[in-house]
Amino acid sequence: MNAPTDPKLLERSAALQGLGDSRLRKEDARFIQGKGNYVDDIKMPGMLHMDIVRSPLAHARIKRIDKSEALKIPGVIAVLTADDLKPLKLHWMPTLAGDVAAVLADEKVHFQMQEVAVVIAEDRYAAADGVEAVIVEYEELPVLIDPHKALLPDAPVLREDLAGKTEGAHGKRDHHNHIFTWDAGDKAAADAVFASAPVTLKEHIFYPRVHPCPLETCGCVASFDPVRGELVTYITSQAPHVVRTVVSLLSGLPESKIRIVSPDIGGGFGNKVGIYPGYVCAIVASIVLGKPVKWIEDRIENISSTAFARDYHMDGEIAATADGKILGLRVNVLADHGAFDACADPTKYPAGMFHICSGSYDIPAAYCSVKGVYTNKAPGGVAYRCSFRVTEAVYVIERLVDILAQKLGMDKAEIRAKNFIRKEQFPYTSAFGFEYDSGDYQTALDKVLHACDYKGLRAEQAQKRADPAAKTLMGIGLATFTEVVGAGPSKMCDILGVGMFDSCEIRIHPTGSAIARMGTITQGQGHQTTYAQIIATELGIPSEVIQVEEGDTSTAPYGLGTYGSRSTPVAGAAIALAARKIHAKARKIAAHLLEVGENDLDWEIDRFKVKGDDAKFKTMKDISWAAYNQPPPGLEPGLEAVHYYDPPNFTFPFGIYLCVVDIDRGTGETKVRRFYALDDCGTRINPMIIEGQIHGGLTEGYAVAMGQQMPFDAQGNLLGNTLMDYFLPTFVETPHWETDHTVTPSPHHPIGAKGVAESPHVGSIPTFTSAVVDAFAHLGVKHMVMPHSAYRVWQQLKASGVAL
Amino acid sequence: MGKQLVTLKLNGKRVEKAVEPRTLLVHFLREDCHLTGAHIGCETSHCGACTVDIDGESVKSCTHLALQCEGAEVLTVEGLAQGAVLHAVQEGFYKEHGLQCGFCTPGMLMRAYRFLQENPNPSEEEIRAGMSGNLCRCTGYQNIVKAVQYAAAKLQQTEKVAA
Amino acid sequence: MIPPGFDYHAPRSVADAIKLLGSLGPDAKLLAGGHSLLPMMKLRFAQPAHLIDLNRIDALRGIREDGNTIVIGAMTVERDLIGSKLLQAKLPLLPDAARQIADPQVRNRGTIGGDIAHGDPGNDHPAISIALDATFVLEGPKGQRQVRADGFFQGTYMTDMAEDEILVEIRVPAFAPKTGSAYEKLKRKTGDWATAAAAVVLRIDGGVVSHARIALTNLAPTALRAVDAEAALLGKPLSDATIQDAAAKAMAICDPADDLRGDRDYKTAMAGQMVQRAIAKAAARCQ
Amino acid sequence: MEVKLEKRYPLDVDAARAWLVLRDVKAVAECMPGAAITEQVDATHFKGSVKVKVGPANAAFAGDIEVLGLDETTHTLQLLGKGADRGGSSASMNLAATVEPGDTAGTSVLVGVAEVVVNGKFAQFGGRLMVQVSDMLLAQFADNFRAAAAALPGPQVAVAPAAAESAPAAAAVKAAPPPAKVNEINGLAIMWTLIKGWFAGLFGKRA
Repeated sequence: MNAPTDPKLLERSAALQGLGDSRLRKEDARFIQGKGNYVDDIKMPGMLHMDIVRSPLAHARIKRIDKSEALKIPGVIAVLTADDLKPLKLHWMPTLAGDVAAVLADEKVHFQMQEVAVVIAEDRYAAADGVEAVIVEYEELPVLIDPHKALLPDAPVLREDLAGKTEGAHGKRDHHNHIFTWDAGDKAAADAVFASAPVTLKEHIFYPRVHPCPLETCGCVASFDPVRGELVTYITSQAPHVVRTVVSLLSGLPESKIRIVSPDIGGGFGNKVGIYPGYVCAIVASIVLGKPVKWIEDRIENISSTAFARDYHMDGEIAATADGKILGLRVNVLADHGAFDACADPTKYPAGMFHICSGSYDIPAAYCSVKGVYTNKAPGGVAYRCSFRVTEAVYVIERLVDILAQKLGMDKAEIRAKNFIRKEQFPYTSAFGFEYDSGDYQTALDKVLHACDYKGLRAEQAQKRADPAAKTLMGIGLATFTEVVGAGPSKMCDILGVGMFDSCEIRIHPTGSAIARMGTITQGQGHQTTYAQIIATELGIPSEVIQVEEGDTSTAPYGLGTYGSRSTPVAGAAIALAARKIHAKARKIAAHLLEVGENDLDWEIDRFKVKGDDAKFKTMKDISWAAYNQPPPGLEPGLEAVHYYDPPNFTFPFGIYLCVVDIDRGTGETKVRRFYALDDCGTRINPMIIEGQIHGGLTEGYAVAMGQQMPFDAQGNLLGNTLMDYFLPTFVETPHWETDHTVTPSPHHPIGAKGVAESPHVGSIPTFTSAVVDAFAHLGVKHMVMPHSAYRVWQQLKASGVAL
Repeated sequence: MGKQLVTLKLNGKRVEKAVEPRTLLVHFLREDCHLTGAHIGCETSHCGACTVDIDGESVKSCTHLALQCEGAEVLTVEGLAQGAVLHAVQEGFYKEHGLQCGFCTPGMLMRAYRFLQENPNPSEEEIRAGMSGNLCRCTGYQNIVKAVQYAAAKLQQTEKVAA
Repeated sequence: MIPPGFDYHAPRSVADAIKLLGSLGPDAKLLAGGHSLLPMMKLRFAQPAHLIDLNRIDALRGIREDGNTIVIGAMTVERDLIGSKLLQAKLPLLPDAARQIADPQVRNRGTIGGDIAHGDPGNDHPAISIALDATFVLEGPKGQRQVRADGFFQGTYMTDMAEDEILVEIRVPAFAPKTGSAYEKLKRKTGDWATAAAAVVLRIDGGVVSHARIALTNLAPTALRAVDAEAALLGKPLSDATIQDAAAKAMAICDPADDLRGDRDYKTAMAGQMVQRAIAKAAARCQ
Repeated sequence: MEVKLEKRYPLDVDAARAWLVLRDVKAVAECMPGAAITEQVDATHFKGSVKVKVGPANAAFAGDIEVLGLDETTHTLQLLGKGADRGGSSASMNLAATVEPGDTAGTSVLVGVAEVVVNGKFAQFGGRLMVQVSDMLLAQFADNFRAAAAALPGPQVAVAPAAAESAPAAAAVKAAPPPAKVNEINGLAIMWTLIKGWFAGLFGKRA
């Protein structure tokens, strides 16, 4: 669409606040006045409260559960255990990854803080007292924490329920703690390259277990109406429609009798994709007791038991020519999935899109293999602010490229430029089979290097390195990453058999305002603002009068939800195409009203006008009224459309990030002096919101790279599950961010948009590591394990002999 | 451990309720007074989502007993706007895109409101230090800093006009 | 996270509080700022049957001068330490250090007395009090007694305060001229306890250190006074060598616990770093 | 969470008397602050409970004690104690305790090597304090142990009369009533000061 230049047209266009407008957010009015409606804000008459008895041990047999003391506490109504759920066959539930997970521990516990019993009481204080009064006796079992020991012949048997099962959801299981082995690429071709390449290197790259930790914890209010046989559940879910399907499958209630509502969500970041035992128990309790039941996790429960992310132990190998052209890539991953395989990936991809690990580079031969194992840790493995396992993939390739540059004595920008998929190669099919839609990496890299005076930085660094009295070490980090988002083409991607399309329904009201309903759900991304902008530009209706509704399965069309940066690539496309259906009908109506043929009309911002006669036109407002008042003969009245969009491909946003750090040689503290993030997400819908998303993603990336970890001791105790220890940076620690962009639209997306919110997280983490390691590069250090806390970095200072 | 009476002024109105002594202020506000603006994020006084104003001081209401508010004046985010007129901090958060999911926002607003009375003309560094008891997972803080700066400028202008 | 039930008492005077403490016995706990006790109760580590809230006792708040001594009420909050003109002029270490404790909201509630009496090795005021040569005034059923900060802290959560006593005042001699001070605290983030911290008070007369107090936070079961480190400075001009020597002597007495902040080696090394930095800063402030 | 502790507590009683206490599991348990044997199952198995109070925090464990070995020649007791609180948080201690003769007559040394494992919320939230608290518990244990040993009648035949005579009169033989046993580890500051005072002089740091 060409931008108009006529001031009058510009004015009309601006009034729409459509694509490209930094429109202020529609949702803010309620949030800034304390009128948000989060799950814990919901109250219902007669509502009861549920709290959960959890295992203090990581692996143990349950010898006895004594409810009697708890039931004596005033206000306690019921205590449920696995034995109570057994007759309903609800003590286990299916996971999204084809495994089963205990709803309440069935005879044994598999991880610390596993759900053992629930207490339902009249208020949350009594419920908490009840939890403390439930007596559980355990018999301790040997604990398996180190995934490297999971497949030893004498490793403890974790999943007794799987005894004798040699076939899992993703193929053969060859050990009692083995979940799956999955691979991609051409092993023979990669092996051949490695056998003959002039340069090869191998590095173990560990991506620690972290937690998405949204500020709002998980919870729900389940309300079953025994008279109508209807279940309404308000829930912290990034995918309410999927929840409805699962609840229907579990409970036997028809989907038509189930209404799942995701109200305002206080951040998700992948943590709110899964279906947790707490939800199931609250629903069961509501059905059993015939009253609404609320369950809200506390922070410790959130970090300890609901979905973690990462925990990938990666062995990466790269083969190259002596002058730095990459010839081949091999990655072997040991994936710690915890006690139940509850990863939220598309069904066919137990390691998600990890095979994007060839990155932004033209690599002729590549192979990766991922082995998932059980350990005595909480289940999860979600995409924490990234598409499925893309963060891990980007991390491994960016680290390997850095290490290769170092080995060859090349500059890390130079080696990247040398290996980029070139602009003219798009669409580009990678050795793993992904078809990259569009990109222009070199232009973006040049822009960043210039903006940051990369040469100057290198000169400054050389000077600092020459000064033995310098109190700090200076490091320069670089990452040039490509993401794969927008799952996905349903020929490849499904969740529980449901294709990963998304949907939109738009209704234009007679007076020209509109409502759009979506299968996604915002958790802070500002859908209510940005979706309207797409419609505004497509249909010439001001954003201000377009209402966007999401999250209520009774009103919204079926959608797979918001995660993996899929809202704009998938739902955003559904909106544009639904709008285009309306546009086509509007054209018919306009032609009828103006008494000309459809082909005699031109579309201009907000109206159809007769070609060559500016005075003869009908605005969308006129057309809307007419749609309900005098539709053309043979055309049904009304003006609305539904579109289910099944994308032909993923989208491939990319970015170039540069970071400068100064490391205190005394304490190991790392100060981020500069962070420059250039993102290319294709067409930009709302630059203000994009920038906000990037700030947030960078900050979460900073948290992961510099401090987040979930340390377990040998007994399986999770140490550090409060916000005292789990690193969420405050105003003071968070660096200042500089943002920039290029625009390379996706050729297959209706408006050319690619999705953005996760890029900064995915891209920044390897950038930080690159910068920290770079500070030590002149001392021969190739790689350092995250998180780069002061303590860890100090150990490196010490090992390298440069600690003060 | 029977209930005890607590009387306070909440957003300008007198409130009197009987509560269990252990009732935390944040639960009292949310459950007993139906003011759900203050949120519960960490429960260990680290995140600040529950911040309210008690007698002119910012307090984390998850680590404060309702009974400790006997005779106090408590202001929550619901009491920040004057009728339909938003307070400058509310306007600043809106104008500068200082929020995303909105969960931390009431606490941020209440802290910013008080902070700007403690320091009407703060530097960026002072804003970052003064707001450091509030966590946000979405924004990366940069726009919140701008929002506070916006509010500071606006408040100073209003003062000038008044003077 | 819900605390267990308890009865709540809000006495208006120290005498009433002591009476309550005596009559309710060991099942009663004193509530000051609450930012240590309430989380412990929410985790159900602590289950007192009674809470005696000291926040209503006006006599326990405030900062005043008594001759050459500064007297700080035990219930004075961190924020008031930071804002006190008197302290800024006479004991600048206190506002300087208080600014590094927790966060603004917590500093509005957290009290100097609570921080001292709790006996957590991670708390900051114990080391600060030691460096300031503070004296604590404890009041019990038998009246008041005064104890020096140095020696008051006896172990994790253990102090010289009896169960029937209340800490009512902290008395600190005002800095003599030419005294400088600093509190250097390494932490992972705002709101965290110190990985290591050092409080230093120095006086330099005629180019020579005439008074030195060095105390350490979170480097042993209690705050530590680094007597040998002080001795390493006394009577000498400050130089890189003497500072290093003092830091080494401070490190020698550290006995920190391993935790997520770091292991013994790191924390001990950081004690050295913090001592060096605090000495340098304090020296620069000796005027 | 696992902590290994190695402790040496000098005792101002002779090794024979100290061993009399150590070989009696019930007596040993009584020395543990807050601990009590509630039932003897058989010769080597007991049931017991421990209440620990550290500052404002409380914990109550109930569990089993098994005597793994009792070596009269080396004066070594080996036992395994395991307990859990109501919620199932658990603690166990594998202890080898030996009485060694002291440097001077009439004295001995109680040597303890223990592996302590704690699970559940105490490990999760109390981790940073665990060594310190264990140290405190064991120091109080040693003090109680010392008192219990001192309360036994003195040796009928002095092992080394000459040495005994040369020892300060009040050292070993004075059968003064033992100080009251500390039943719970708590903020009894004076007791702690005593322990800490002479303890600090003898040992610098934790083993």
